Amino acid sequence: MTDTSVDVEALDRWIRRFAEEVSKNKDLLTDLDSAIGDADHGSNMDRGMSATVAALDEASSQGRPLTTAGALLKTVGMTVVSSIGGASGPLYGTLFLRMGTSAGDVEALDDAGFSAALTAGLAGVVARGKAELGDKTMCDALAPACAALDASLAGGAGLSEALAVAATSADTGRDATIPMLARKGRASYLGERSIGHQDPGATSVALLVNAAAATLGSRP
Amino acid sequence: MTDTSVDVEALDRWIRRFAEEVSKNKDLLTDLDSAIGDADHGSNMDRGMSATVAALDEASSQGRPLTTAGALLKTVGMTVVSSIGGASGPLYGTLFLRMGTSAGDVEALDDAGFSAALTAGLAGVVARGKAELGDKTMCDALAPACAALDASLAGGAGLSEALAVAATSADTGRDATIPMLARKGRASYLGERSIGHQDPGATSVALLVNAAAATLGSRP
Amino acid sequence: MKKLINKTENVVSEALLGMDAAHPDLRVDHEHKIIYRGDDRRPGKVGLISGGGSGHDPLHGGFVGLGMLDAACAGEVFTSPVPGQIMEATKTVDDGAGVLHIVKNYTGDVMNFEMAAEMAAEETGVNVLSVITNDDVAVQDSLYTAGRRGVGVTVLLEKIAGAAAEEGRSLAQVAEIAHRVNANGRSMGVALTSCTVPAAGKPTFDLPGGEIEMGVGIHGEPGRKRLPIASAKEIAALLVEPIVGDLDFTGGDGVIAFVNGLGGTPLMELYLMYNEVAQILKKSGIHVARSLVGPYITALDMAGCSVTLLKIGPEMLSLWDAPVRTPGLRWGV
Amino acid sequence: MKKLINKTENVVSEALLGMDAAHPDLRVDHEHKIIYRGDDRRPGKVGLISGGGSGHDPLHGGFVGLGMLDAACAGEVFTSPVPGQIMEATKTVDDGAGVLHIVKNYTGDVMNFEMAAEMAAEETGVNVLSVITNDDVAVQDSLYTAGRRGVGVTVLLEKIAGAAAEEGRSLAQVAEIAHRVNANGRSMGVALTSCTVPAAGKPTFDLPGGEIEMGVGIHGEPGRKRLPIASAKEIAALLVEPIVGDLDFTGGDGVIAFVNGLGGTPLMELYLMYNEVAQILKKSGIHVARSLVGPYITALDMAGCSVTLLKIGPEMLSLWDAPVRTPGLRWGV
Ligand SMILES: Nc1ncnc2c1ncn2[C@@H]1O[C@H](COP(=O)(O)OP(=O)(O)O)[C@@H](O)[C@H]1O
Ligand SMILES: Nc1ncnc2c1ncn2[C@@H]1O[C@H](COP(=O)(O)OP(=O)(O)O)[C@@H](O)[C@H]1O
Ligand SMILES: [Mg+2]
Ligand SMILES: [Mg+2]
Ligand SMILES: [Mg+2]
Ligand SMILES: [Mg+2]
Repeated sequence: MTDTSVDVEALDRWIRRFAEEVSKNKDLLTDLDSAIGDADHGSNMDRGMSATVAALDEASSQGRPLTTAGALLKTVGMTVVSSIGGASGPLYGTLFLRMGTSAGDVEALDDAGFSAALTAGLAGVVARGKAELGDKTMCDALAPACAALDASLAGGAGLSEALAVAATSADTGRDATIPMLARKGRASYLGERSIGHQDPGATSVALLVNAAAATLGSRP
Repeated sequence: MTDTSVDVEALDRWIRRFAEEVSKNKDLLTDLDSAIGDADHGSNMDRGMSATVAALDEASSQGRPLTTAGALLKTVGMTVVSSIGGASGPLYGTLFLRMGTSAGDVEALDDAGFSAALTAGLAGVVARGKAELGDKTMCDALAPACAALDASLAGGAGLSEALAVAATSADTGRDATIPMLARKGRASYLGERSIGHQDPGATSVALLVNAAAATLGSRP
Repeated sequence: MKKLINKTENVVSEALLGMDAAHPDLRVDHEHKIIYRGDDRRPGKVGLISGGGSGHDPLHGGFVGLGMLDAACAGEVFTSPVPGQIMEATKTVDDGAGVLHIVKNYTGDVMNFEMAAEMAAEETGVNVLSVITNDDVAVQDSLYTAGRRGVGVTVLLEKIAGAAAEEGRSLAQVAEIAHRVNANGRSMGVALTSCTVPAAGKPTFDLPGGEIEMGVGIHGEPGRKRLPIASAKEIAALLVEPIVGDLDFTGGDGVIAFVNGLGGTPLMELYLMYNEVAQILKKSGIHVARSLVGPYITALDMAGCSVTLLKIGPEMLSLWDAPVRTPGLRWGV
Repeated sequence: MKKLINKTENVVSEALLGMDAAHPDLRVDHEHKIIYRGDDRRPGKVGLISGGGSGHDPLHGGFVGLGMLDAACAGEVFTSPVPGQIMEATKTVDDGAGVLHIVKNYTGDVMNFEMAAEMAAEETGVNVLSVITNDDVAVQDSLYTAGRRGVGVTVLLEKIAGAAAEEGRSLAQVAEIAHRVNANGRSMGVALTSCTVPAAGKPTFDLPGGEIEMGVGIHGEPGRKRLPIASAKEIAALLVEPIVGDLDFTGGDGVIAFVNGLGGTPLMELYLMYNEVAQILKKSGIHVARSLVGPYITALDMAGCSVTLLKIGPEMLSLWDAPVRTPGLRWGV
C-alpha cells in the first residue's frame, strides 16, 4: 500500500483537534486530578494547548509559516514547555520536542516516520519522568499506543487503521490505570488510596492519540 | 399583712436557681446572641453564674459564711464582674453590687427592702450602660419588672404575688424587645436588621426575675 | 465545628501557653491572662495597655513588645477582659508616668476598662487615660447608640502611640496622638463566611453559597446587608467608597492603606484586594505613603477582609516607621 | 466558591500587582512573574532562587529580600513555574558567583527547574546548583516513587541558606548547608478542610463534618488516611510521632520547632497546637532552641496545620538568627 503522507497541515489539524478535545474535557481532567492530585490537570493542559493554538496562528499570520514537520512539532513543544509548568509541561513538551527532532526538516512524514517520531517522544517522556509501565502515569496510555501503532504498521495496516488500533490501545491503557497503585507523580503520595482512580495524564494522552486517529489517517 | 422575710438563705436560693436556669438556657441565650450579637451571651452568663455558685460554696465551706444580705449580694456582684467580662459582666455586676449596697448589713430584707434593692440595681445598670427604655436591652425587661413589683407591693400584694406579677412583666418586657430597633450594645450595629429578634440580655433578666418569683415569695 | 482545640473552655488559656512558649520576648501571667513585654523598658515610660476579647490574633497579645504595647489583657473569645485583669496590668506597667488604655468601642470593652480605671486610680492613684477607637464606617454613628465599632485603626494606633511612648513622651502627649490617629482613620469590612465561636460550636450566622455580608465587624456580628458575591474590584469599591465618603483623605501627606484579613482568607487574596484598593486610591487622588497587608485584626476563622485608611502627616509617619519588635509587627530593630 | 478575586485566570498576576504595590522593597517582573529583591545586594553574592506553584503565600515571594531569596518564580496556582521564568531569574540574579535553586520535591517542580538549569547553563554558562527539599514523612520514601514532598523545611532552608549567601559564602558552601538543612528536617501535616483551587471552583476533596485528613501536603492532595476529628493534644501526637520516629532529634543543640498554618486556620489555634507540640518535645527530651508559629507555607484556604522539626547546631542557629528583611520573615534589621 501507499504510505499516507502526514504533512505539516495534517500535524496542524492534529494539534488543533487535541486542543479542542482538551478544552471539552477540561473539567473531567481536573476532576480526575482532584481525586488523586491537585486539581489542575485540566486547566494546565487547556492553558498549554490554547497557547499552542495561538502560537500556530501567530506563526502563520506573521507570514513565517511553519514549513516542516520538525519546525511545527518543536514550536508545539516549546510553547507547551513555556506555558504549562507542573509535571505535564515538561512531559508533554518533551514529547513534542523529541517528535520534532525525530521528524526533522521534512515537509511530510511517512507512516513509519510518524510512528518513529511518536516512539521517540515516548522515549523522551520516559527519560524525563523516569516512569515505568504500571506506575500509573501518562506512559501507561502512551506506551501501548506506540507499540500498537508500530505493530499494526509492521503488520501491513495503513496509518488510518493503525492509528485506530493505537487509539483503542491508549483507551485500554488509560482504563488500566484505574486499579494501579501510583508510583510516580503526585498520586504516589496517596499510596494505597490511589487505587481505584483513573490517571489524569493517561486520560489526556488517550485524547491525544484519538485526535491523531481522527485527523491523520485520511489520504489527502 | 406580715412582710415576707427575704433572708440570706432565700437570696442564696434565688441566685442558685438563676444559675440553674442560665445553665439550662445557655444555648438559647447564645442562639439569640448569634442572631444580633456575637454568640456568647449564654456562655458568658453561664461562666459568671457558675463562678458565683462556686464563690458562694467556697464562702460557706471556708467557715466564713455570708451573714448579711448586703455581703451576699456584693459577693455575687464582685464575682460576676470579675468572671464575665463583655457587656453583661459590668451590667449584671453593677446590678448585684448596687442591690448589696441598698440592702446593707441586714440579715433579711422585708418586701419593700427587696423591691428597693432591685430598683437600686436597675438604676446602677442604667447609670453604667446609659440605655433608655426601648433601646432593646436588658433594661426593657428589668424596668417593667421593678415597676410591677413596686406597684403590686404598694397595692397591698404579698411578695409572692408581687414577684409573680413582676415575672410576668419581665416576660412581657422581654417579648416586647422583638420588634424594637436596637440602639445600645452590639445589636445596634445591625440597624434595621436588629428588628424581629429577641434581646438576649432581656431574656436572661426574665430568667432572673422568674427565679426570684420561684424562690423568694414563700414565708419561712 | 472542626478546630485544633481541646476543651472549648480552655481555648484562651491554652493558646496563651503556646504564645508564652513560642515567644521568649514575652512574659505571660497565666492567672490573669495578661501578656507583658519581657524585655527592659525605658525607665519612666508611659505604659500602654490594650486588650479585648480573644480571637482577633495577632491583636492584641501579638502587638506587645518594644515600640508598641506594654501589656495586653486577653478576655474570653469575643468577650472583653474583666476589670480585675485590666487593673492588675495597669498597676504592673505603671512606672510613675501613667498608663494609656487603648479600648475598642464595644459596650463591654468600654465598661470593663472604665471600671478598671476607676478601681486602679482608687487603689494606687495611677494616672490612667483612655482612648477609644471607633473607626468602622459600617455603623451609623449617633449620640444615642453604642456608636461605631473599633476595628482596623486599633492596630495602627497601637503602633503609632507605642512609638510615641517609646520616645519618652508624656501620658497627655501619647493620649493626644492616639486620639488623633483615631480621628483620622476609617474602616469597613466584608465577610465571605461567618466565623465559629468555639463555645457556640456552630457558625454565628449562615451565609448562603453565593452571598457576602457587607459591613461586618470582627466578632461575627451580622453586617449591615447581604449582597450576591461580586468581583474583588467591585468589593474593593464597596469597601473604599463609604470610607472616603466619611472623611476627606486627599491632599496632605497621604495615607496608610491597610488591607486586613479576617482570619480565613489567604494572603494571595489580600494582595489581590490591595491591588484593587490601591488603584481606586490612585484614581481618587489619594497618595499611599505606607501600606500594610495581612491578617492583623481577625475574627477567628472568618473569611473576608477589611480596609482601613489612616490620614497621616510627617509626625505620624515617623512614628509609624519607628522600630517595633513584637510577634505581629516587627521592623527597624 | 467564594473568593476575593476577579477572573480565575488572573489570580496570580493580580496578586503580584498587589505585592508589588505593597512592598517597595521588592521589584516584580510581571511579564515573567518573578519577584526580585529591590535593594542592593552584596557584589559577588551567590544568587538564591526558589519558586513553585502559587497559593502557598508567603512562600516564596514573601521570602525575597535581604538574608533570604534573591528571586522567586511564581507559577500558576499549585503548578510549578515554567523553565523560561526560572531561566530568566537565574540569569538576572547571577553575579558571577553562581545560583542555587531551591526546589520542593514535586515531579513538576523538579523537571521544570532541571530544564531551566540545563538551558541557563547552555545559554550563559552560569553555574547552577540545586537543592531539593523532601521533608514530608507522610509520604513513604522509595527509589521507585516520586519520593517525599518538600514542605515546611523549605521555609527554614530558605532562611538559613539565605543567611549563608548573605555572609558571602561560595555556591558550594551555600548548597552544602542547604542540603544539610534538608537532611535534618522532617514535617507532617493535617487538614481539617480541603482547599479550593480558583480554576477548579470547588473543594479538591470532600471532608465530611467530623473527619480530618492526616498526612496532607500543601496542594490539597488527599492525605494518607482519614480519622475522626480529635483533640489538639491527640492531633499533635499524631503529627510529632512520625517525625521523631523518622529521625533522632534528641541531644545536641536541639531543634527549630515550626508550627505552620495551612491558610484557613487562625493563629490562636496554631499557638494552642504549638503548646501541645512543645509539651510532647519536652517529654521526649528534645530541646527547642527556636520556634516559629504562623502561616508561612500554606495551601490556599485549607484549614489545618503542619509541624516541622529541624535539628540544628551552632552554625545553623547563628544563620537562623542572622538579619532578614522580607515581607514574610523579618528581624535583626
Ligand atoms: N514521572 C512521571 N512520568 C510520567 N508521567 C508523569 C510523571 N509524573 C506525573 N505524570 C503525569 O502527569 C499527570 C499530572 O499532570 P498535572 O496535573 O498537569 O501536573 P502536576 O502533577 O504537577 O499538577 C499525572 O496524571 C501523570 O500522568
Ligand atoms: N448599654 C447597655 N445597657 C444595658 N444593657 C446592655 C447594654 N449593652 C448591651 N446590653 C445587654 O447586654 C446583652 C449582651 O450581653 P453579652 O452578649 O454577654 O455581652 P457582649 O455584647 O459584650 O457580647 C444585650 O443583649 C443587652 O441586653
Ligand atoms: Mg495536577
Ligand atoms: Mg454577646
Ligand atoms: Mg461578647
Ligand atoms: Mg499542579
